[in-house]
Amino acid sequence: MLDQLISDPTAQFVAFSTLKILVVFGVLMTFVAYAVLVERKVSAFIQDRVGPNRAVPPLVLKIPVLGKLLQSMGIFQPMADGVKFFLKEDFTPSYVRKVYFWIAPAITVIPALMTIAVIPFGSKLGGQPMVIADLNVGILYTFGIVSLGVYGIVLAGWSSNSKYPFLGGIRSSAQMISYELAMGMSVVSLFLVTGDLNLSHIVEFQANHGWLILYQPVAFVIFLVSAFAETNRLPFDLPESESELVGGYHTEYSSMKFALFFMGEYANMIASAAMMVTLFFGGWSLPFFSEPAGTLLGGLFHIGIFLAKMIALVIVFIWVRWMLPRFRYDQLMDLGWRRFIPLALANIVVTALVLAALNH
Amino acid sequence: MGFSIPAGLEAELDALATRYPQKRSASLMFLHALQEHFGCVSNEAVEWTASKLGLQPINVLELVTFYPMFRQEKLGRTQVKVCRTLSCAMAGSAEIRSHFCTKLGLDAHRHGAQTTPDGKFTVEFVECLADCGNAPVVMVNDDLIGKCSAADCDRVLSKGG
Amino acid sequence: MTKVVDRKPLTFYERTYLPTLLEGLKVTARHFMRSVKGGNAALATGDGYYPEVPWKVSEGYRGAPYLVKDQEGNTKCVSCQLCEFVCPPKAIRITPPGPEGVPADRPNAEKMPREFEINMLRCIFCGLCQEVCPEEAIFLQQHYSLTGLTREEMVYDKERLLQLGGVHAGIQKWKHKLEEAREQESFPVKAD
Amino acid sequence: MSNAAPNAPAPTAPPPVETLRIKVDGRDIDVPKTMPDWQGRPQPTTMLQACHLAGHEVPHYCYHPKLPVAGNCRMCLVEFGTPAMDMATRKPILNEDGSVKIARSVLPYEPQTPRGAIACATPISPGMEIYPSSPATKQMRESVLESLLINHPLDCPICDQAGECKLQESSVQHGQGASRFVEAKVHKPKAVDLGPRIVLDDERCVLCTRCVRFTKDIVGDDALGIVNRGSYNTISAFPGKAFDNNYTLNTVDLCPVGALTSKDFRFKMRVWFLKETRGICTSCATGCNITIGSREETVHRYEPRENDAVNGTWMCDSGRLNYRWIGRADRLRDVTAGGAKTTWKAAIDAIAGKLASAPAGSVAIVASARQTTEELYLVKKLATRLGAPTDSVPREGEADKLLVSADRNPNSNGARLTGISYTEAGIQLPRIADGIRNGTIRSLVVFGEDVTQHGIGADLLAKLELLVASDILPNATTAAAHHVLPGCAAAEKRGTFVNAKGRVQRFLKAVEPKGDARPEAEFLLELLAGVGAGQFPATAEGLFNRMAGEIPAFAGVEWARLGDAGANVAV
Repeated sequence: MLDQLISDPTAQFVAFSTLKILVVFGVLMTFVAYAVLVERKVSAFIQDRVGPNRAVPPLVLKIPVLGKLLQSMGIFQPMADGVKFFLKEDFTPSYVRKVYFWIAPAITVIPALMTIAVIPFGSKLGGQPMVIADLNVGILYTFGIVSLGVYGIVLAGWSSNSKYPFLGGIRSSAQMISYELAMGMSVVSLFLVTGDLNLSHIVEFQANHGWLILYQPVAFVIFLVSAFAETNRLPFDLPESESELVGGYHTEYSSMKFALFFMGEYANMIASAAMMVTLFFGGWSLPFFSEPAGTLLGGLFHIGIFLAKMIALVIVFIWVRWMLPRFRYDQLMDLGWRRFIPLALANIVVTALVLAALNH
Repeated sequence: MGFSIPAGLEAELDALATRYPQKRSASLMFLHALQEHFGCVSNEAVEWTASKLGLQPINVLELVTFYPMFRQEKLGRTQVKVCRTLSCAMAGSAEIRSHFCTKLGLDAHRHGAQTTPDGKFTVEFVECLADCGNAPVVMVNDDLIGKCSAADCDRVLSKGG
Repeated sequence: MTKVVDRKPLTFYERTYLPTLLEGLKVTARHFMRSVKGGNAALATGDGYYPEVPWKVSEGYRGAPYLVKDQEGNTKCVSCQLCEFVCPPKAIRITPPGPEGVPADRPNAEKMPREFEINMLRCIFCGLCQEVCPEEAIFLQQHYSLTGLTREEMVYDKERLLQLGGVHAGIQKWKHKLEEAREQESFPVKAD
Repeated sequence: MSNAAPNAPAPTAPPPVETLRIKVDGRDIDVPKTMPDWQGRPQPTTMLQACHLAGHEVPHYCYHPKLPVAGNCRMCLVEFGTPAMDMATRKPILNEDGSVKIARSVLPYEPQTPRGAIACATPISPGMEIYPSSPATKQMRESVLESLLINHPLDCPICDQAGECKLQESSVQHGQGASRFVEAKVHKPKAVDLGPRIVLDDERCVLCTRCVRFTKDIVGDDALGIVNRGSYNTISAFPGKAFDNNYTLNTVDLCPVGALTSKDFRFKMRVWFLKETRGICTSCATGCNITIGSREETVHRYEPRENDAVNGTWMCDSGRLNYRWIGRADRLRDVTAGGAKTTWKAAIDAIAGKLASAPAGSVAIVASARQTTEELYLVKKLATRLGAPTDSVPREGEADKLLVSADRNPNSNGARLTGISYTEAGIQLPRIADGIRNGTIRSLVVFGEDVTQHGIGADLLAKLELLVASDILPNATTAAAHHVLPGCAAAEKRGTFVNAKGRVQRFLKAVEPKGDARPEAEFLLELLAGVGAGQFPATAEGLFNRMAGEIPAFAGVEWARLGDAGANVAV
């Protein structure tokens, strides 16, 4: 019975997929938690501060040297944050539209997590492809899911029934729509080059032909900036903008509902970084290490490469935050519609022409 | 109260009041007469005058406090008035007054007229005595002493009292 | 005089926004690296970090506003209520003495507050109270660590403010007035 | 402001006013040749009045429109000029362009120095030019102010006048930034107990003598004067004589500086915190217009508000100090039924039920002439519905020749006009008492009066089946009442009073009612609805207009047209 089940390809697929989903989800949530820590630490270092260095569970300090080090690195801060979020009063104001108010955080966080499904985060591990869903239309799936994320923010803003969140929601919808176009068009040129929509194939293409950033630097710039805008990161955090909208769409949220928005933002950031690694930086491949792994160690090494690249990009996200002031709303729109969309279109045309010329 | 007006004086004053078209015009004459009789114009005298002339006491008090010739407290038998207007001040009237004060054991820094406890002397600053050419000028009772010196002061003190 | 500074036209490269961007990245990276190497500003200027090592405030630091007494231990405040009026967050609340209230504890000032409360939770440490005070009776002092477990506890009353405020030896206006008046003495001055 | 009652005889066209053409600050203006002086008699218009008409306020201390002109503060000095006259030909000298040459007033023998005139006492003459903002005028003001401030103690922080002090205001507008006076100031008596209600600080005094003139010429109590001379000038009462008449506190308002302050208001609240509400004094039938100064639901003082048709700019001390009870701790705060606290809904429902089922003629209502006209109108509606006899309680005292009326109820005429009391208030009270005694009257509704003081003793009240008392403070009647309904002071509601001369005046709400208390009109509306007497407008405006439409005496009067000064009705 068990043997049969093990040998059955469908059962195997189900088992491995479940395993992959669980592991990826676990890793992603850990990354989200520690991305917050990294954000706080990097911010602190950039601003000549020390950042979180207090939280420590009992007894850990008893460990010589290491305990103190872990504490000063703030390793336990995300745990403390998590506990804090759970223990905070979950306050629902009387004037909100309850159903939408409750559902909005979930709508924000779920698409952010689902994006990860199509990302090939490694080559092969024990014969299994290191991607949850190896879709032929992977990138279309991603864009479809990502564009759902905006509903969470818009709903949150609208259902809060108060002014700041409403403004935040409105801004968010306009911003998301604007930059999704530019983002979508920037990757079109990539697919012209690779001739495939499957992300795993794109990574393989890069493993064989070199990273796509070398082929499409303009597309990368557009994609990078649009990713900032899509994830509501500075300098495009207009939907939140603490200083003018006191938090924007999540002003009225507290406790775990707020935490979901928070997680959504960081999950989005990680997903964007993963997507960029996949599209432009050769995914799990390195220029000298591009064959799909045959051994377990090689497979793990590829996953490591992927994660390292992703973390580097996440740090760039954080780094940029402390460097640029927030865009004004009209500047944001101007950049999106009048610069990036024409640029992306031109990029497609040029790429197409060049490819046509080469194929001749 | 111990305030009583001799019948003769009262009759005299009543007659005086009729000489004025308005009764209140007699106030100054009343006050002069009362001061002459009592040596000063006390609050009782003010009230008496006011009731005689159909005024409020405060109206009469205004007069008494305005004119320097009216006194609210009894003066000493010898009144020393030191001029402090410009010529005399420049000629050293302040020193003259403080000389009197120190000799009589009075406070030279005090403002206004001061009388010795035994009631013999009163020393005060007054405005111009109209003998600027002989500054500093001191008036002792009704006698004017021009170009007053410390010796003159001592002579006044030894004579008076 | 207005001086007009000509703006140089930007080159195409500059207009792409990239050079400033990279410059910014450089600045932040420099600070980041310095912090990583341990050249942290807090460590560079002090002996350690805040709760363990109290922060040394600079001379002109403006912390919590407290009431002060004069060198003779009398309340300086005369309850003029200008600070209450000027306070932007309405943190100050004064109960004036009223007709039958306590007279001032120093001569000639006639008046002092019956109660003087500052809600430290509302206070924004703007210093307007100090600026407006005609009596030099309230000062923003160096105390920056205000904590409490209840809201009520954070409303400091007159006794507490005076005790925390200490002594400010300034000019003693009312005392001098009284002395001046006593010297002239021909008019009795109601005092004490 | 035109407040003539519409039913008064149409005013005949006013005789044409004789005017003079003068120039104020370079602009031509026609001003009346004469204007009323402090007693209302026509007197040649002064430069100060002319400047006022031209929109220039000349600063002043001693001048007050309702007091004789003294001209001693010198603050209103202005530079002026008159048409130059050729002494020989008695003809005006003309400029080259044909206009009349103006000779600026200068010092004799010193024609470079402008000579100002005190605007308050100098009459205008044809062709005169006044320069209220010329550099010379400014300099004169600055100098006068500096002189006034030489001996001023500058103790604004402890001065009650701070915030409404002319000296402060003028110092800001016309003063110099710093004092040049380095000598010791002359010190004068401080905190002098001038009378039972007045404290005098002589150091702050600018010797404008407004208080002296007021008490002498307006009140006729010549109690104040200036003693001593020179810089020792001091306002004073005669030693041993208190400054004590019923109008002393007006001198506090009059005093342009903080010399005279009210003992009642002393150190109580800084004036800039006070919210000012237009009210009417409730202490007698004169209905003096007042400004209620309140802060955070506490009334701090009453001040007279100018209304020449009623009180001029004055009010009596007894009325002014009659406000403390509003904040008294023992105010009725709770609606009670049988001594137990209940809700308004329950109480009104219970009372309305009992009253509606009471046989006609078994209910009597005692209202109060301290209630607003609108409330009395509603009470009358209730009485009509129940067939109840009504009356109000008369309250008599001594009248004086200035303001205080013999009738101590603020709204006796309102009670009369609404039909609560007959020509004479109080004549129904014995009949109501008899009714209770012989058992025909079994329910009594009392508003704002202690009927035990007015012929319906506690023994009679004990016989009643239903006693409803609405009042503000507890008394024997509320103690005996089955239902107590807490009501509001005039300062806590809006409404109108009709004064002794038939002037309808409205007053506004200054503070919130205490506890559960509500304006009587509010629960009367509910009571009326409860007994089936119909619906009435819920606002004071609506009620007043409805009442004015029904009662002939109020014909043509509207809330909105009452304004701040009121309107006359025939009484």
